[in-house]
Amino acid sequence: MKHLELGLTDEQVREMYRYMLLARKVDEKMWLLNRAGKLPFVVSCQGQEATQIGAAYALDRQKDWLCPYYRDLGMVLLFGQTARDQMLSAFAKKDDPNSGGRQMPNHFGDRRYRILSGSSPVTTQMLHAVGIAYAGKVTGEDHVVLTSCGEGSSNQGDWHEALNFAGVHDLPVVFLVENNMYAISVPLSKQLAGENVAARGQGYGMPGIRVDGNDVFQVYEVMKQAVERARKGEGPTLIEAVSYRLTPHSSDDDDLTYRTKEEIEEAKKRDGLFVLETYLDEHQLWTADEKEALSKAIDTEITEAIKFAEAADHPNPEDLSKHVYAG
Amino acid sequence: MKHLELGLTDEQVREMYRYMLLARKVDEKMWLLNRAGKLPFVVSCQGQEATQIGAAYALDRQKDWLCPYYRDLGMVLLFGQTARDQMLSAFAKKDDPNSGGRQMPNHFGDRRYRILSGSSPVTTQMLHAVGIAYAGKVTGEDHVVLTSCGEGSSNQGDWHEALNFAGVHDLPVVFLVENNMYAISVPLSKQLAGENVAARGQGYGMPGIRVDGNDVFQVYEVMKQAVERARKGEGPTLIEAVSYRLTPHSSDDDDLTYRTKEEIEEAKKRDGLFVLETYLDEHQLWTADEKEALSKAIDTEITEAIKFAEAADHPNPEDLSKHVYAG
Amino acid sequence: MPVISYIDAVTEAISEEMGRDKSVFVLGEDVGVRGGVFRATNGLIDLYGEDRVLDTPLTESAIVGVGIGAAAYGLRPIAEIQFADFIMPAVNQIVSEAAKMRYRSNGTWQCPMVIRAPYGGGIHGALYHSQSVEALFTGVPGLKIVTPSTPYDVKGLLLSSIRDNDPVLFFEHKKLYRLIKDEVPSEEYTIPLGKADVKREGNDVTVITYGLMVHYTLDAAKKLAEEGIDVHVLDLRTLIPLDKEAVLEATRKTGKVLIVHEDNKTSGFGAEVAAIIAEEAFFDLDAPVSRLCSPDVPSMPYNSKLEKAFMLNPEKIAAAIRELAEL
Amino acid sequence: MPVISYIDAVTEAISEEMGRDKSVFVLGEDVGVRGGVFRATNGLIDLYGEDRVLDTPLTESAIVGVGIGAAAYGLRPIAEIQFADFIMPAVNQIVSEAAKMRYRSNGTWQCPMVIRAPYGGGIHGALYHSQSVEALFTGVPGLKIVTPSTPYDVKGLLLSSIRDNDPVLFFEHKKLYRLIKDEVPSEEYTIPLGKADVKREGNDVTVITYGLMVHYTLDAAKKLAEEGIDVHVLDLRTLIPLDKEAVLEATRKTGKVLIVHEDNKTSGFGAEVAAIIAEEAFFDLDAPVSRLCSPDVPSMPYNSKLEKAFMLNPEKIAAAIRELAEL
Ligand SMILES: Cc1ncc(C[n+]2csc(CCOP(=O)(O)OP(=O)(O)O)c2C)c(N)n1
Ligand SMILES: Cc1ncc(C[n+]2csc(CCOP(=O)(O)OP(=O)(O)O)c2C)c(N)n1
Ligand SMILES: [Mg+2]
Ligand SMILES: [Mg+2]
Repeated sequence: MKHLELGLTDEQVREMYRYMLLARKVDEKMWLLNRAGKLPFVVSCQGQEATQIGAAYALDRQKDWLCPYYRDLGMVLLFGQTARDQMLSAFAKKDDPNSGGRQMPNHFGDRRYRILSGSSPVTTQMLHAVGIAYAGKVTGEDHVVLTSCGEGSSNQGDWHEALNFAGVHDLPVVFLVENNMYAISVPLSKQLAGENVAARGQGYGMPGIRVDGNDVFQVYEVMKQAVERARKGEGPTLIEAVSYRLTPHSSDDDDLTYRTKEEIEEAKKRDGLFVLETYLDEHQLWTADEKEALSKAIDTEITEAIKFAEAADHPNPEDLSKHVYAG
Repeated sequence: MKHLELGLTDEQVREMYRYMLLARKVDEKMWLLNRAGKLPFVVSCQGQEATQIGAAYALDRQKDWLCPYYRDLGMVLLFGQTARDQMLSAFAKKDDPNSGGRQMPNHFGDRRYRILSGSSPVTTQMLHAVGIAYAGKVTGEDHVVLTSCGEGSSNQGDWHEALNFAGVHDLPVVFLVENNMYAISVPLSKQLAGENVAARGQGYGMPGIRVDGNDVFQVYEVMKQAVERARKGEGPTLIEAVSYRLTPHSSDDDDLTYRTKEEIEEAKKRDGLFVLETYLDEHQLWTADEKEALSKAIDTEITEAIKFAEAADHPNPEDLSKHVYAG
Repeated sequence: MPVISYIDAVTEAISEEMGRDKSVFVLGEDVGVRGGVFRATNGLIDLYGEDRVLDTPLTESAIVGVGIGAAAYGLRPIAEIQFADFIMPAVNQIVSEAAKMRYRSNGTWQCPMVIRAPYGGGIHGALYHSQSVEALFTGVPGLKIVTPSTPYDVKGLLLSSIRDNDPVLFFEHKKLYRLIKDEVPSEEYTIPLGKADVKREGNDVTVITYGLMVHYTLDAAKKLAEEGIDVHVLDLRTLIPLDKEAVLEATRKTGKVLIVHEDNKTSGFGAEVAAIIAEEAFFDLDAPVSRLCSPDVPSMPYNSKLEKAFMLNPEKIAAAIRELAEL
Repeated sequence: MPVISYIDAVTEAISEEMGRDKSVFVLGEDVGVRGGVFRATNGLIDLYGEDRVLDTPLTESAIVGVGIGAAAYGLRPIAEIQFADFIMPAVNQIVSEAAKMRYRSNGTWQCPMVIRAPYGGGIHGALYHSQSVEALFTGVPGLKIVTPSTPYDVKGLLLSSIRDNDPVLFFEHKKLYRLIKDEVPSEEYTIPLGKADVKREGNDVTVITYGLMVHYTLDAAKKLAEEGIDVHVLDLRTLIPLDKEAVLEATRKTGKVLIVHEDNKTSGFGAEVAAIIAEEAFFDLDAPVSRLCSPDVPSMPYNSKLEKAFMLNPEKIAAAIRELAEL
């Protein structure tokens, strides 16, 4: 079985699935809350959970670093954030660990788990990841940094500068591009010359690897190799994981103005969450009861998270001017 | 003979040499004027003339466009600027066609010859070239745009964005990277992961070709193919021409603080100007008298250009505030 | 006369001008098939084709840089920056290139280009979808900066901007897009850049403002009229060129000036207006030149209570006017 | 006490702090082997090794972005931008990232980083090696901005900047590098950010200024003393945080204020200073708040006559003071 070949236990595969499902369900719930008028904005991970969990699972969650992007709900949950954290953030409450309600949801950042605070302008985080990797080199730490972005964002200048810098200094960074075929409404063919991000690796003297982002094991496998290379000081790796954005770009988008229902339905058949569920079923890695219980436990967790977050305090308007500068 | 294989007449080869020599001699003279305290600043083409003439010679000088960089003296001379123009610019005189004495020397720009005005911040011109190429597409013109920069500059964000944009739209641009092994004091190994610019072409869905920049014929050959592809609407090409910067970075630099005399002497043996001179000698494409006469004619041209430029008017200080806006 | 919204005035102006002048084209992220994330370019691709309504890669520096090249060639690009906050990666192209093209080439090249960007807050956009960025550019000679407040002004000023031969930053307040409707002639008309507009005549206190704050100030004025305070409201409309005569005249009118803007106070454009008044209308003043602006924090938070604390509103403006009136 | 130059004070401060604190490191173009194009980091690579004195690729956004990552991790990067004019490609990283890191993460992340950049003109640097760029940043909350005028101030302010827990833009006037020498203690000492300095006591006219213009103003003051005009000179030293108390006090001292800066007038930092005075010291004024600045053109030309026409000098400053004194 694939997972055993990769050195993953049954338990670990179930854990992977658990986090993928948690991410999916948190995300789905946010849409409901948005449509009910309770949340002004949602941006999703749906369709990319296999990529995110496959990648982050190969890291050392005790010492490695994340510079994620706004879809990486799966990653940050695996690294330690909870459904409650997400809901505090979605409702913009005081105890939102990312920003105390200052940033939009999915603008992750959490010192507890070495997740660097991110912003909205895309791709800036790639350079921060390089800086954290460089700092490790200077201070003699052996952490690895995983940073990610969408394929559209891989055309930004900062992306190029980051990969080159990391390549020149053989820094322990893994650059993950989550290719979901669209940058808002713009399809791959209009974003990317060559329509292939991985091919760019060579130009930075690093491996560039394209994998099926719906296959959590494929992502885990190449990521594990990349992490090993990085940890040994052999330099960075570029990974392009191809999947599909199953939702509109955000709750402000209407994706049927630029793609068809049929295309989306077709993509859903390859949904990585479904793929792993099928794998667990087919290899009988769980009982129907276990499966059911997992789903229920997550539902309960999320329901409680929402209740908690709704009741939680808003930030104090008097704190508006806090934290512009130190002290 | 190589040049006949490429469809170049003897006369054309002599013309190539003439422009290479003109560029070299203008440049050398500027250093003398700088050392004599007459010019505050010089930045050189020396060592890159074969690349510049080989590349520009493959263009249609009646309709194609240049977005060059500060070392491309050879290119702009071939396109129509004269020794006199260069001296007017070096002395910052009113009739400097590039900027009326406003910009440093070698900041080329000349509407007469479709050379777009350039600035000092490196690599911005790559995007302008893409814009001119796109404009041709929209208006139905079939011009090709040649834009160039140093290998150090190929790491800037704008470079990436330009190649990708041109690649997506199959635009008629040739991106020439003049790899002279240094970005001021920083050697190739610290600038460029992989130490190979051409390898980046693939990531933009375009050919990336590395040639000996000291061999004017090699450069001409790949450039000619690139221009044909571009003109036929088949898209952009990336060319990396490898040579060596024979002078310090500029008159403000002291290159012996970061490289050795021996290294420079070694490089001089491969100097493209010397290579072509040898070719002309060996294939008896000129007589000793013709060679001598050419050299003399150029010297005279430059001497007169200096005399003219020294005597020329300064810009009027009252015009300081002109041309901030139209009208 | 048709009554249309602020955003419809944007679309109408662009569409009319594209119909009239073949050299005008639109480029930006999602401007084509999707018609813009705010729908400002809705329908244009059907009317004018995808070459003239171009979906670009996700690269702001390229959007502007390619525009500059096309403008230098002779076209009239209208570049859309999806949110003004995301103009930052294009600052080098705007400040070093577009703004200086004419000056550095001694008037031989120009850059007739419009850069449109939705700015401003109060729409739950959080830190990176709410910023006022105009002050970053008002100190850069070579740029023009337009900030209309009404649909009528939008159309007239946008037509002037497209026809202008210099680079124009056209900032559209995104909260006004659908908030404000107005009578707008369907024929073409232009409003000259550099002409402020008295939006309300009054005798007690002068308010100088622009954008969304014009409306909040008019609301405040209405309320204050009942208290017997007669407010004079000057809408700058274009910040650069600034209508200095109008500013000085409005100052003389009442001798008491309040400058209001949504941007933060320190080094906001209000500083320049205040400085001009303090220098050139000093002896006409009956009270200190006051400014009411957003607090000096890095932009407004997502949480609605914090956002409200950040934003100015008619009440805050009325209070500041009242204070000045009582001096 | 040793008498050292302005640039030696830069080197000394960095070197001392690197010796004292292992978390401090330097990165930038040509800062290593070459010791910087101005030689500000000369010798540091020998003392501290190439990991702590890092020659980066030619990529300003990466220099700052990598610095941000390293700073967030816990190091104290000192990034050199080779010329202030070339800070533009890094604006997104500075404005969107460094300035907002603390605020957006509700105080959980920070960015203790210094960005050094030589600015200013009068050195035949032409349009792109002469600019004053401080005004671009003074309106961005989250940044601190330092502009020292003397070697003594350089050392004390640079040490404070390195130890500061917020991002500091440290602008060094390049014409002062070797023009000015001063007694500078070889021991460590700090000058707090946000404290202006009275460089000359006087009773007739107050000049508020910074950078090179401090010296030109002192020259003017010396000459005017002979005419019986007693000039009070306030050197702001840090623009952000601004020493407002010192500005108001200096205003009260004479009732007549001239603000002088090399940057162009419109939206230069002088506007903010004038606006504060007009708002908070209005009743102490005996004359209009005046500004003497460079003209509103896109930077100074190369031609020496044009450069001279652009630059302020002691004569122009004296004339403006005289005019104010006579009011
Ligand atoms: C610099 C910048 N420009 C524009 C945007 C607006 N924007 C947000 S997401 C997005 C598309 C991103 O596409 P991609 O990188 O493929 O990521 P995906 O959303 O598909 O995961 C755009 C244009 C932004 N956030 N930052
Ligand atoms: C954006 C920017 N940063 C820094 C500089 C300063 N600078 C001028 S030339 C140069 C090195 C260029 O190296 P390369 O691209 O290899 O071109 P070369 O000079 O070797 O031909 C540098 C750092 C600049 N002009 N522009
Ligand atoms: Mg995508
Ligand atoms: Mg080079």
